[in-house]
Amino acid sequence: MYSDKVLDHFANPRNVGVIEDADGMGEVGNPTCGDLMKITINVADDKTISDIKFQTLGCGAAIATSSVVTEMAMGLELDDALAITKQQIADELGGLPPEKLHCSVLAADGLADAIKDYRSKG
Amino acid sequence: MYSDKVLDHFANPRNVGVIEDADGMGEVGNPTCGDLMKITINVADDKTISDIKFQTLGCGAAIATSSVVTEMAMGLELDDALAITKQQIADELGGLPPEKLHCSVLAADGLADAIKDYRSKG
Amino acid sequence: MSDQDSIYLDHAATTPCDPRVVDAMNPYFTEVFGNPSTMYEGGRKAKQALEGARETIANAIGAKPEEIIFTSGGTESDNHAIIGLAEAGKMKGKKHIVTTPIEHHAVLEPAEYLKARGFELTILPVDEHGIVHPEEVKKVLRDDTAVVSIMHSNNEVGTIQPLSEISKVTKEAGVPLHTDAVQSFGSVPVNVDDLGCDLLSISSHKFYGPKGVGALYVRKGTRIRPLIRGGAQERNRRASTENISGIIGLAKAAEIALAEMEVTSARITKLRDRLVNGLFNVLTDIRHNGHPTERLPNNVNICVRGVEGEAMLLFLDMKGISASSGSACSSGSLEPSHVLRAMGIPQEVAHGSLRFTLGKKTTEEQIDKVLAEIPAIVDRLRQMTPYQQPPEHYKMPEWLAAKA
Amino acid sequence: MSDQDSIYLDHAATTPCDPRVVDAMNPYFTEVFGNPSTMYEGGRKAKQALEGARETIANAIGAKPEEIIFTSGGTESDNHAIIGLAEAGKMKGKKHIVTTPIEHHAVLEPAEYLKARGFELTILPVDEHGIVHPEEVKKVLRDDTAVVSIMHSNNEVGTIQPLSEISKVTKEAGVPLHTDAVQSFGSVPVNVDDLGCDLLSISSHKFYGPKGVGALYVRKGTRIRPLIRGGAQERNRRASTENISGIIGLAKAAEIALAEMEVTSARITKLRDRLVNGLFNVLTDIRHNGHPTERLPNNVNICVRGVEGEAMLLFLDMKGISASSGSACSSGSLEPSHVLRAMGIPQEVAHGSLRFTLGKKTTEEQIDKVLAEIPAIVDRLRQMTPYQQPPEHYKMPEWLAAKA
Ligand SMILES: Cc1ncc(COP(=O)(O)O)c(C=O)c1O
Ligand SMILES: Cc1ncc(COP(=O)(O)O)c(C=O)c1O
Repeated sequence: MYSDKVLDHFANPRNVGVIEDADGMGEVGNPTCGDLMKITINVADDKTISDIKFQTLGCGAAIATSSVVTEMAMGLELDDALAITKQQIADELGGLPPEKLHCSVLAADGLADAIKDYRSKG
Repeated sequence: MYSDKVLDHFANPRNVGVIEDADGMGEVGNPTCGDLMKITINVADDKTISDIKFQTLGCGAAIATSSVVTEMAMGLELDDALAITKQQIADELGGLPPEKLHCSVLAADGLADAIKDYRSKG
Repeated sequence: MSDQDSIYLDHAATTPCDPRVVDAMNPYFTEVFGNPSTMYEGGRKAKQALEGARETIANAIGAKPEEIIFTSGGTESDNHAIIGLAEAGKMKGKKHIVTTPIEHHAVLEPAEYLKARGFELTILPVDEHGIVHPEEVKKVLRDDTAVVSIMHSNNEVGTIQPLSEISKVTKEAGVPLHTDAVQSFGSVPVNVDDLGCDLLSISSHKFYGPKGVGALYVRKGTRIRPLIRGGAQERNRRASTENISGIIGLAKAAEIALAEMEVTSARITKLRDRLVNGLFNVLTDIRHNGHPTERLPNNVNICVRGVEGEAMLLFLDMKGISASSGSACSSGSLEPSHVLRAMGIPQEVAHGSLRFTLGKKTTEEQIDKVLAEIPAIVDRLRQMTPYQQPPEHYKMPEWLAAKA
Repeated sequence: MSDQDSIYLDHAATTPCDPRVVDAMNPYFTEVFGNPSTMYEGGRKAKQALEGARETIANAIGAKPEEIIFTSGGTESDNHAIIGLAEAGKMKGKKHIVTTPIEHHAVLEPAEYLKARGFELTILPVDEHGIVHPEEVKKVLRDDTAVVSIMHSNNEVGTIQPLSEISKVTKEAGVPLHTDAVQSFGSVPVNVDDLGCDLLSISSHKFYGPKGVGALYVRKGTRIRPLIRGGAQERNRRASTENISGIIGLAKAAEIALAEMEVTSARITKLRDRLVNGLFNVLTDIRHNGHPTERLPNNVNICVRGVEGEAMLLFLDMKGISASSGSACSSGSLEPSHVLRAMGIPQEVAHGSLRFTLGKKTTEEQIDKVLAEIPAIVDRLRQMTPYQQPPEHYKMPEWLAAKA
C-alpha cells in the first residue's frame, strides 16, 4: 500500500527533533484523526531555511510526509517553502494511497505555521 | 428425491392400459400442472373391483401414484376403494417429496371418478 | 452408473470447476489467506491478487477495473442491479421499472418486490422466438424510468437479444440498461461497449468456475445503491470480507473461457446441430423452441408431444443422462416454464419440454448415445398417455427442414 | 520474510483455511458439482451433501436443520436478519429497531438504511467494558419494535454480552432478538437455546473455513423476509445456486472447531494472558480495553500512550507480525474505532489502539517474540512524539494488577 520511499521515510525519518531556541515553530493537529505535528525552523539572513526539525504523532503517512517536507524545505527561501503543496509532498514520496492523502496536509500546514510564526516575530 | 418404490412403479408401472368396454371410466386432469389420467375398472357382483387399468400423462410421481393406486384398489369393495386418500397412496409408496404430494391427488380422484361413473350407469 | 458413463447435458444449470481453476484457487485457502482490507504483508498480497482478478474480469468484458463489483453469484448481481438502480432512481423521483417476461427469477422477483413497494413495473412483450424488439422498449420508456433490465441470453431457450439495438433506445432516453449475461459469458462474446449496457451480471459457476461468486459490471457514472451493507469493500458498493479464493477462481475461469471460447463454441455448435437434427430424425411430433439462429451455441430446447418433461428426465437419468425440463412437475413450483409460456407456447405443450445444454467436455459419442436412448423413452411414455394432443404444435420448423 | 517467521495475530480479521477443510471441499469443485436443485443423480448427490452440512451446522448451535439458511458470509447474514425482520415487522405495523453502538457495521449500516426509510432506531448505551445491560434493553422496547440486534461478542475488544439475560427481556416483550456470533462461533460455546436468541449470524472464514460463506439461524416461527430473491433455494429464503463447496467447507470447519474448541481455547487463553501481562511488563503507559473476564479467549486490545496505531502496525509488519488497530488512520475512514469511542475512550486514546487476536497455531515463542519486539517500536515512535498525553488513561487495571 505504501511506496518504498514512504516506508523509508517512515522507518528512517530525517530531521527528527526540536531545534533549541528555534527562529520559528509550527504546531498543527488533525482534529478528525488525531495526528499532531510540531516543526521548528531556523532562518538564515531572514531568507532561507537553514535548519528544520519535526516531531509527529501519527500514522505512517503522517510521519513520512513530515520527514520528507523537512528535506524539501531545507535550504529553500521562505516564500518557496510556503508554496509547497500537499500534492508536491505526496509526489515527492512517489504517491500516497488515496485515503492517506489527507495526512500530507499536516506536513504542509506545519511548515507554513512555522514560517508564519517566524514572520510574526519579525 | 424419489423413494425406490416410487421409481419402481414409475419404471415398471402395473396395470397400464384401457379395459375394453369397461364398467366404469374416470378421466381427470390437473389444470395447474397439466397432468392427465384415465382409469378404467370392471366391477364384479356390483361390489368389488375385479379389474383396473390406467393411462397417465404426467411426471414420475403421477405415474407411480397411478400405478400403485391400481394395485391398492384391485379386489377392493367399491366403498373401500373410494375411501383411499392421497396420503395413503403416498404412504404406500414410502412417501413422496413434499412438492410432489399434490400429484397423488390425481390417482385418488381418477379412481373415485371411475367408481362414480360406474355407479351413475347403475 | 460410473462417472465415466454419465452424460452431463445440463451446463446451463451449472458446470464443474475446471481443474486449472481449482489449482489457481488452492493457494488462496491456506497460504494467501489475509483479509485484503488489512495493511500487513498477508493482507497486501491478498489485495494484490484481488485487484489482479478485477483487472482480468474487466478486460474480459471490455470494462475498467473500477467498474467491477464482485458478488456472491448471478442472483446477487441481478438483485443488486435492479434494486440498487431503483433505489438510486427513487432519490431522483423515478419510479418505473422495465423488464421482460423471460428473465430469470433473479430479475423478476426483485422487480416484483419493488412493485409491491410502490414502483410501477412494465413487462415487455417477446415474440414467439423469445426476442424483445427494440421498438417495444422505446414505446414504454418514460421520464421516470429508473431501470431497464433485459437479459442477454435466455437460460431456458438460449435466445440472444438484439441488445446493441435495444441499448440505442435506452441510451437515447438516458435510462440505465442492465443485462443478465449469466448464460452468455464464456459462450459468446460479451463486451459492454458493443452491447451498450450500463450494468451486466455474470456468475462464475456457469463457466467452469466455483459456485458462490459472480460479478456485476456498473458503468462509470451510473448511480447505484448497495445491496449488502457494512464495510468499505468493493469501493463501498458491496460489504463483506472478500471471497478471495472464489474471486481468483472466477478470474481464472474467465481467462480460460475467453482463451478457448472460439474453438470450444464452434465445436459445441456442431454437436448441438447434430443433436437437434438427430432428435427430429429419431422422434416424431416434437417442436424446437427459441430462435433458430440468434441463440447460444450450447442450448437445445424441444417439446415432445404426449409426454411430460420430468418423466423423460427420470428415464434419462436412469441411463446416466442429465438434462432439464421446463415442465411444471420438474420445477417443484406447479408452474410450467414462464419463459415458454411468454413465447406463446401453450401450457400442455410446455408440459413436454426438454432442455439439453452442452459443455466443453461433451462428445459426439455422448450425443449419439442420447439419440440412441431417447426414442425408447418417449415411446414408453407415449404408450401410457391417455390422450393425444393435437399435432399442430409439433413439427420441424422450416429453417431446420431447410438445413436437413 | 518467510512464512515460517511470520506471526499472524489478526485472527479476528480472518483465519487461514484448515487443510482438512480444503480436503473436504475438494471433491465438490469437480466431482460432486451438480446443482442441488436438479433431480438427476449428480444433483441429488449435491443436495444430500448440502443437507448433511445443514445438519452439521444446526447441531453445532443446537438448532434444527430447517432453521439454517446458508449465506455468503457474516455481512449478508447480519443484513438479512436486520432488514428481513424489519420488513416482516413492517407488514404488521412495526417500525422500531434496537441495536448497540458497538455492533459491526454489517449490523449498523442496515439499521441506518432502515432509519433513512422510516424506521425509528434506538442505539443502546454500553458501559466502559462494552457491556449492554439487560435493563437498558427493557427500557427501550416498544410494542412496535421489529428487531433487537445485539452482538454476542465484539470483534474489536472481545467483550461477550450477557445474552441469556438480555433474551429474557426480549422474549417477555415478544420481540425477535438477533445476535451476531461471528466472532464467537468456534471460540466459545454458542447454543441458540442457551442464548435465547431468535436469529444468529456466523461466518466461515472466522473459524478456519473458506471466505464467502456463512449462515443465518432463524428460529422456527420467526417471520422474516428474504434479502436475495429469485429462486426456491434455502426454502425460499435465499435464492441462488448453492455454494456447495463453500458450504461443505463451512460445515467441516464447524465440526473441527467444535471438536477442538475446549482444548484450543484453553491453550489460547493462557497465551492471551501471557501476552497481556507481558505487555504491561515491557511497556509503560498502556491501558487494557474490553471486559476483564467476559471476553473472547483470543482477544487482546490495548491503547498505547503517545503513539498512533497504524505506525505501530507498520513496524510490527516489518518484523513479520500482523496485528490490527482501531485508530482512525488505520481504518481508512478518518474515524477512530466506534467501539472504543462508545465505551467512553477518548479519541486521542483510541488513536493508540492495538489489537492482537490469537489463533490455533499461535505459539508461546510467537508471543514472546512480540513482547521482545514491541518495546523498541513504541520507544522509537514515542521519541518522535511532540506532545505527551496526560497519563490518567494509561495504567494497569486493578483486576490485572491483582493477577500479576
Ligand atoms: C440467466 C440466469 N440469471 C441468473 C442466474 C442465477 O445465478 P446464480 O445461481 O449464480 O445465483 C442464473 C442461473 O441460475 C441464470 O441462468
Ligand atoms: C462481528 C462481525 N460481524 C460481521 C462480520 C462480517 O463477516 P464477513 O466478513 O464474513 O461478511 C465480521 C467480520 O468481518 C465481524 O467481526
